[in-house]
Amino acid sequence: MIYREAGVYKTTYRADHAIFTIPQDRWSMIGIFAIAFLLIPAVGSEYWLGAIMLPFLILALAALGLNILTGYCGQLSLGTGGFMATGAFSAYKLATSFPDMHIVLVIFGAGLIAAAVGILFGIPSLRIKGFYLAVATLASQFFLIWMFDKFGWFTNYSASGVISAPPMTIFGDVFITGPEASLVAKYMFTLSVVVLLALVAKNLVRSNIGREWRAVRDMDIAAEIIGIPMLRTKLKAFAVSSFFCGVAGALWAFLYTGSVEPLAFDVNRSFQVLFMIIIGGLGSIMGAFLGAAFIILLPILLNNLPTMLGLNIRTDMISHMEYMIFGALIVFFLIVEPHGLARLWSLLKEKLRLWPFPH
Amino acid sequence: MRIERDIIYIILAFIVLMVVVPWTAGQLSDQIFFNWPFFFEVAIGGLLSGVMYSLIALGFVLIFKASGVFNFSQGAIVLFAALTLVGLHGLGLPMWLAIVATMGVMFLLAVSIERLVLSKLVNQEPIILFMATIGIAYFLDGFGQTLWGSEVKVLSLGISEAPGFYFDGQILINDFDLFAAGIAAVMVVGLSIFFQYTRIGRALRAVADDHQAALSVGIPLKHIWIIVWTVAGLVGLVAGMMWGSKMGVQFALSLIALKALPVLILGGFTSVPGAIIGGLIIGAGEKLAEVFLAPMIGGGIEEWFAYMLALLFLVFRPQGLFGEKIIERV
Amino acid sequence: MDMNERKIGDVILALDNISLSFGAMKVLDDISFDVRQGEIRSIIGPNGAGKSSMLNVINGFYHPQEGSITFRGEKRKEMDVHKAAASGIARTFQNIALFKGMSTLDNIMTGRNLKMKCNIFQQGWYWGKAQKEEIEHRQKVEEIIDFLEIQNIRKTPVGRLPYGFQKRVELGRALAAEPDILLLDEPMAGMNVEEKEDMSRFILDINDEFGTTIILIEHDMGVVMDLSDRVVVLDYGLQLADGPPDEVRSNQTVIDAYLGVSH
Amino acid sequence: MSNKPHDTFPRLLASHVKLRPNHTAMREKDLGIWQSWTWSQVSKEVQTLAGGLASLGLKRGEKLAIIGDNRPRLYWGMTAAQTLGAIPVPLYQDSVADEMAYILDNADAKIALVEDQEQVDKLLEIRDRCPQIEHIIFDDPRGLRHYDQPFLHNFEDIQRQGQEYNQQHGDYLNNEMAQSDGDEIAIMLYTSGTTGQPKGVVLTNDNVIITAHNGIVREGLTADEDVLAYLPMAWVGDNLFSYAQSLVAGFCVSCPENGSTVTNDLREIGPTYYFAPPRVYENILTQVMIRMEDAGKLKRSMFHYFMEHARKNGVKILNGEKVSVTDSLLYKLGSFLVYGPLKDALGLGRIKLAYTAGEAIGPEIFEFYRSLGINIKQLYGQTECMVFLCVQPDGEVFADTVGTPAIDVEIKIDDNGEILYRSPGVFHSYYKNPESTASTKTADGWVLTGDAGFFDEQNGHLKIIDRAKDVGKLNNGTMFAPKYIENKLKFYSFIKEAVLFGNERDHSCAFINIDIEAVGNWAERRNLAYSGYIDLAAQSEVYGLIKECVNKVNKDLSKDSRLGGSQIHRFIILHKELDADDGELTRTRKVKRNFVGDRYKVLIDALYSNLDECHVKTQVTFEDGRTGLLEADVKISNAEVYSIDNLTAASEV
Repeated sequence: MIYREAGVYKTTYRADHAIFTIPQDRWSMIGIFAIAFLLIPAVGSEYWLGAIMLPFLILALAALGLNILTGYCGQLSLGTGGFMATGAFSAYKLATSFPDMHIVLVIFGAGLIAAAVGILFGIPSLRIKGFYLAVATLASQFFLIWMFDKFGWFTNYSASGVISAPPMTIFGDVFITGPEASLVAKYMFTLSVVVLLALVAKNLVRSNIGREWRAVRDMDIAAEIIGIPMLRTKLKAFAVSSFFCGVAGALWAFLYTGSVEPLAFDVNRSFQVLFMIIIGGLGSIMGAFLGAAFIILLPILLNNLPTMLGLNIRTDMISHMEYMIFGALIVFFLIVEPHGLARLWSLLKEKLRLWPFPH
Repeated sequence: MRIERDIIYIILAFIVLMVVVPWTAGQLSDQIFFNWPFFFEVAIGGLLSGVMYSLIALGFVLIFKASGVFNFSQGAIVLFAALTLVGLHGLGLPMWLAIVATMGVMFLLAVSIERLVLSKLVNQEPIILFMATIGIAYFLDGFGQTLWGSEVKVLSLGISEAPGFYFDGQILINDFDLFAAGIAAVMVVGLSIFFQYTRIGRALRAVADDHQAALSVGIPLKHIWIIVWTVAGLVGLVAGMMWGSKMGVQFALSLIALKALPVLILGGFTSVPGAIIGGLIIGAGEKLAEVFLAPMIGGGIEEWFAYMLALLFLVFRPQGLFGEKIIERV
Repeated sequence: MDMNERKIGDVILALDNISLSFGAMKVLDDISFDVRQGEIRSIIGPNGAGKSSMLNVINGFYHPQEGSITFRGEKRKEMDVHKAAASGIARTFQNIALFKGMSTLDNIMTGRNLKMKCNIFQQGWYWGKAQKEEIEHRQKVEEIIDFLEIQNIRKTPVGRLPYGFQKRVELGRALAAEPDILLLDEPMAGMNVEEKEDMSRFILDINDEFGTTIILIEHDMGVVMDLSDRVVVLDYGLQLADGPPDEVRSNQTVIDAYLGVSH
Repeated sequence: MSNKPHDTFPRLLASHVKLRPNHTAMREKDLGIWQSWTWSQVSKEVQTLAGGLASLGLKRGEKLAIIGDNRPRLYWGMTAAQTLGAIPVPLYQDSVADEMAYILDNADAKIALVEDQEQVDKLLEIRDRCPQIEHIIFDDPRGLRHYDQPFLHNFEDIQRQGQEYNQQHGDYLNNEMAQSDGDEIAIMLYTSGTTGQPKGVVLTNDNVIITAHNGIVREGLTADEDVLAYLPMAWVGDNLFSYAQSLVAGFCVSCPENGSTVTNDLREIGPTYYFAPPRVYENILTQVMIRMEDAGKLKRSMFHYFMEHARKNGVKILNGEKVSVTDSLLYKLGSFLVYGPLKDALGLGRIKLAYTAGEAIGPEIFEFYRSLGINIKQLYGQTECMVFLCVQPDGEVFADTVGTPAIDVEIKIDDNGEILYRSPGVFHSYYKNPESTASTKTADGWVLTGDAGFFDEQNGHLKIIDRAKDVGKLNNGTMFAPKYIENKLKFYSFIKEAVLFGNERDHSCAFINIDIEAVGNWAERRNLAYSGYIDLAAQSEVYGLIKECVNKVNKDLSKDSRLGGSQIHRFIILHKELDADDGELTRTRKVKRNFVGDRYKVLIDALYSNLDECHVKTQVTFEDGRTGLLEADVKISNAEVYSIDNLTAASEV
C-alpha cells in the first residue's frame, strides 16, 4: 500500500546488492535509527532503559549470533549460555589483567576468545548432525559453566564466585561501566555495538560465506560436492556465532548487570535465546530482534497482568502461571506461524508491495 | 537383534577404560583410596543409577522412534506424573488407586497434546516440533505446580531405603536401587516385546520411517501419537515414582531430563536397548569419574561428565551406539 | 550448424577397472572407460545399473575399493570431493539438490564459492574488497543466467520454481564453477519435449562455446544418440559396451539387455 | 530548446552531447541491471559504428536493414547510418524469411544489422534471393561461433574496425554529417499493406523531426521523460516515440531484457510517457480483474467501492472539472488505498502521458484507466505522415473520437467520407512505386488515408468510422459504416461478434454471436439452465439481454445526425459461433462479411421480411475435421429505433 516501486530501478550491481533496495524501507530504517538513537535516550525512563532496552539489545545480539549458527548454517546449538559466559569471564579477566585496556578492546577481545572456544566446541559438528549435535553442544554449556564456577582463577578468587565490572570509560571521561555510569551512556554504547554487529551479520549473510552457510543448511552433501569445505564453513559459523554471543555476554556482565555469576548463563539462558530465534524467525536478522523483543516483553507483561487486571494472586502462583502461559504461547505461536515473526513481517511486506492485489 | 562388531569393541574398550583410569588414578594419587571391592561398589551403584537414567531416556526414545519428535518435555512429564500421583494420594486415594488414576491422567495428557499441539504441527520441520515440546515442558512445569503446589513432597513406596550388604558384606548396595533397577528391567523387556511382537508396536516402528506406511498398517496417525505419548507418560510415571521416592517430588525432577540426554546420544535416539546400555555406561562412568577423577580436577564434574563422555562416543559413532547408520546418497 | 570444428582432444580422465561395493552389494564391477577432452560422453543403462554411482566415483563422493582413476595424467586410487570440485569437476544431480531457501541468483552464486577469495573480515565489513568481488562474480553469474535464459526467475526462491526451471538452475550452479568436466545426472528426466529440446541445446552450447567436457547420464535414447560422441553402457554394475552411438546401437548385447525394452 | 530543432538526427545527437552529455540517453536491462549510456557515450558508440559501416562501404543513399528486438545497438545503427547519409530500414523481427526476402530485395539493403543467431539464420536462408546484401552484422554472438561466412561480422569487431577507420579518415564522418539536411531521406518504413506486397514509405528528416517536435511541443514533453521501447522497431510508432522524439527532446529510452520480462521491466522503469495498443490495455484490465477475484472479501469490496467512486469522479478530476469536497476527499483516500498502489503495481504509476491508437478502444477500458488518473489519450495517424494526424487535447478525451488535428496538420473530408490530410510529416514517396505514390498523394499535397470519418459537431473531434472502401449507403442515402457499429456492439462483453448488413438496403440488420462465457456466467447467476451455445443463444432471456445492448447502441447512434439513420432495426442471435474452420472468419479472427452474407442468405432474407423465426440448415466442421449438418430455428428480434437527435441536426444547419 505504501510501497511505490515504479521507477525504482538499478543501474549498477552495487545498488542491486544494497541492504534496502526499496526507498520506503530505507526511510523506515532511518526512522527506526532516529527513534533508537535520539528519542529513546531522550525520553526513556530508567526502567525502560535499564530493565528493558539493555537486556533486549544484548539478548538480541546473542540471538543474532545463534541465528547465524542455527538459522543460517543449520547447526542447532544449545550452548549459547556457555559462550556468553565465556565472553563475560574473558572480559573480566582482560579488564582486570590489563587495567589500561580500552573497553571496546575488552569487549571485542572477549568476543574473540569466545570465538576461539566456539571453534573448539564446533569441531564435533563435522561428524555429528541435528539433534545429536544439539545435545553435544549442551556438553559445552555444562562444561564451561562448571569451569568458571570451579576455578577461582576466572573470578580472581572471589569468594562468592561473582565477578564485578571495574569502572571503565569511553571518550576519556564518560563512564559506561561501574556505579558512576549513567544508563543513557550504557544504552548508547550497547546500542552502537549492537547496530554495528547487526550490520556485520547482515554483511556476512549476504556475502559468499552467508551463501555457504545456507548451502550447508539446505543440503550439505550438495554443498560439499560443489566445493564448499564443510568443516571450515561450519567452524566459521561457530566462530562468528560465539563471537556475537561472547560480546553479548561481556555486555551483559559489564553494562547490564554490572556483576554476574556463572549461573546467569546456565542452560535456561541458552533456551531463552533459542526461543528468541524460533519465535523471531530462523535465518533472519530482523527475526533476532523481533524474537528478543517478544521474549523480553512477554514475561514483563505476564508479570504485570494480574496487577493490571486487579487480581490478587500469590507471587509463587504468579510465577507458575507465568510458566504455563509462556509455554502455551510458545506452542500457540509455533502453530500460527512456525517460521516466526520475521515471516509474518515479510508476508506483511509482500502484501503491501502487491497491494491491492492479493498475495 | 544384530549388533555390529564395532559396538562390542567400543563397549569393551570403554569397560577397560573405566577400570584402567580409576586404577591408574588411584596409583598416582595417594589421596584417592582404591581397592577392588570399593571399585565394584562404586561401579554397581553407578550402574543402578544408570538404570534410572535409562528409564527417562526410554520415554524420549519411544516418542522419537514413533513420531520423529525430539521430546524435550519428557522431564516435565516425569515431574507432572509424580506431582499428580502424590497429589491424588494426598487427597486420600490409596496408592494403587492413585497410580491407576494417574495413568488415566497421563492418557488424557497424551490426548490433549495430540489434539492441541501435534495435530496442528504435522509436516513441520523437526526443530519446530522440538521447540513445541519445550513449550509443552514449560506449560506442564507451571501447570503441575499451580495445581499441586511447589513444595517438596515425600513419596513413599514402602521400600526400604536402607543399604544392604552383598558379597560377604564387602560391597554396599542400596536395596531401593536394586528394586528400581528391577522395575526398569521389567519395563525394558516389556517395551521390547511390545515393539517387536505386537501389531501396534510394529506399526509404531513403521511410522517413524514413513507416515504413509504407517497408515497402510491401518492405524491412524493420531492414534499412534496418542499411544506413544501415553506410553511415554507411563514410563514417565514409573520414572517419577522411582526418582520421586528417592529425592522427593519437586521441581528438580524436571531437570533430570537433562541427565537423560547424554544417555540418548550414546545409545541412539531410536534404540530401546541403546537407552538401556547407554544409561548403564553413563551411570557407571559418571559415578566412577566422580569418585576417582573429580578430586583431581576440582569436583562437581557430574554436571558435564556424562555429556563429554557421550560427545567422545559420538565422534566415533555419529549415530550413537545403536542408532541406524546414516548412508549418504545423492 | 556445422560441428566439424569441435575439437576433441586427448584423454583427460580415465577409469581403470573400477569396482565399488556397499557391504555385500556390488554396485560397479570392473568398469573401465576414458573420457576425452571436449567430448560428450554418455553413460546409459537401466535403473540401478550403477550410473549415478559412477559419477559419484568420478567426483570423489564414493571411493571405489578397486581400480584407479587417472585425471589429467595423474593416477590415483580415488578422487576427493573437495579436490575434484577445485580441479574443475562440477555436476548436477538426479534428484534436484538445490538450496531450497535461496533464490536462483544465490544458488548460482554458490557455484562460484571456490573462486571467491575474500576472508571473513572483509566480508563482514563488506564495503571495499568483498563488494567488489561480489559484483565481479555477479557479473559472471548474470552471464550464465543469460545463457540459460532464466532472467525472469532471477530472484525467485528456487523452491517455488517448476521442475524444469529447477533443473536449469542446477545446471547454472554447476556452470558457475567454470568446470572442465561437467557431470550431468539425468538432466532431462521428467521434462516435456520442448524442455528437453531446450536442455539439449544448452548442453551442446556449453560443450561448444566453453569447450567443456560433458559426461551425461540420460534415459532418453534419442537425446543420448544425438548428443553423444561416445556411449558406455552399464547393466547392474557390469560394462556391456563402449563406443560411438551407432556402434552401441547395433551391439547385440546392448539390444538384448537394454535397448530391446521399450524406451 | 530553440523552437526549430536541428534538422538531422546526427546533429540532434551532437546537440545533446553538448547540452546534456552526462544525462542518460539509453538503458537496457541486461545481465540483471539497467545498463546505461549517457548521451556522450551513445555518441561515441554511434561514431565508431558509423566508421565501421563506412569501412564496410556503406555510402550515402544506401540502405542498412535493421532486424531485431528493441536493442540499443540497433537504435544506434539507425543514427550511424544517418550519420553517413545512408538510410536505415527496420524490419519486423518476427517476419518469416520469405517476407524479409521481399523487403530486403525491394529496399536494396546493402548491409543488415541484426540481433542474433535467429535473424542471421533467416538471412542466410534467403541469401541467394537478396544478392545485394554484402554484409551482415550481428549484435549477440551466441551460437554463431562456427559461422565462418566472411560477410558475417560481430558488432564489436565492426566498432573496432570503425575506430581505426575514423582515425585514418579524420573528418570523414563530420563531412558526411555536414552534407545532410532536412530534405534528405531519414528512414524507410514498410507498411504491411492489407493487399499486395508491403510498401516502403520514404520519410525525410524534416518529415520525422518536425512531426516529432510538434508532438513534443503539443504535449509539453521534456528531456526527463522515461520511455520503454517494447514495440517492434519496424513500426512507425516505435520509431517516433522511442527514437525520433527521444533524439528531439533528449529523453531516455529503456529497452526491456526480453519478451518474458516486459511486465516486470515496465514496473521497474515506470515510464512517464507510454504507448500501447488497445489490446494491451484490455489485457492489463482483464488481469487486474482476475487477480482481484482472488482477494479477500473485504479487500474486494473496498476495491470495487473505490473503483466505482473513481468511475464517477476520476475522469472529472483528471479533466480538471469541479467535484464536491467529499468526493474529492474520498478520491484522495482511494488514491492512497487503491489507485496509487494499483497504478504502481502495473508500472503505470509515473505516467504523465499515455497514448493508444490503431483500433477502437472499448469505452469501459478507456475510462478505467482515466478514472485512475492515468492521462491516456487516443491519437490517429499513419506511417505516411509519421504518426501524428489527430490527438486528443488534455481535458477533452472521449472514448469514441481521436481528437483534433495535430500542430501544422490540415484535415479535410471528401464527399465519400474519406479523410485527407496535409502536414509537414507527409511522406516523400513509396519506394520504387510511383503509381502508389501518385494514387495516394495528390498533386497539391493531400494524402488519402483510406479511412472514412467525420468531425463531431459538438467538440470538433475527428471520429473514424471505417475503412473508406467498406462504407456504404442505405437506400435512403444515409451513410452505412458497418465496422463502426459492429465495434460499438462488441464493446459489450456479452457480444463476441457482430455482422451488420444494410448496404443498399432500406435499413440495417445484424447477426450477433454471444460470448458464451460472459453470457453463460450471466445465465448461471440467474439460474437459467442451458445445454450449450445453441440452447443458450435461443433463450428469450438472452434475446432480452442482447436487445438491451442493441437498443443502447441505437440510442447512441441516434445522437449522431450522420449515422443515426443506420440504427439496427432487426437482429438475430446466430445459432452457431462463427468459426475460422468454416471459413466464416479469417485466421486472425476477422469476419468475412461477404462469405457470411452468402452462407446465411436465408437468415438475411428473413431479417428483411416480417417473419419472426426462420429455419436454417448449416454445414459445420467439427474440431476433429468431420462435417455435419446443424439445423435450428432462429428467432428474429426487433430493436428499438430512436428518432435522430434534432438538436445536433439543427446545429448542423
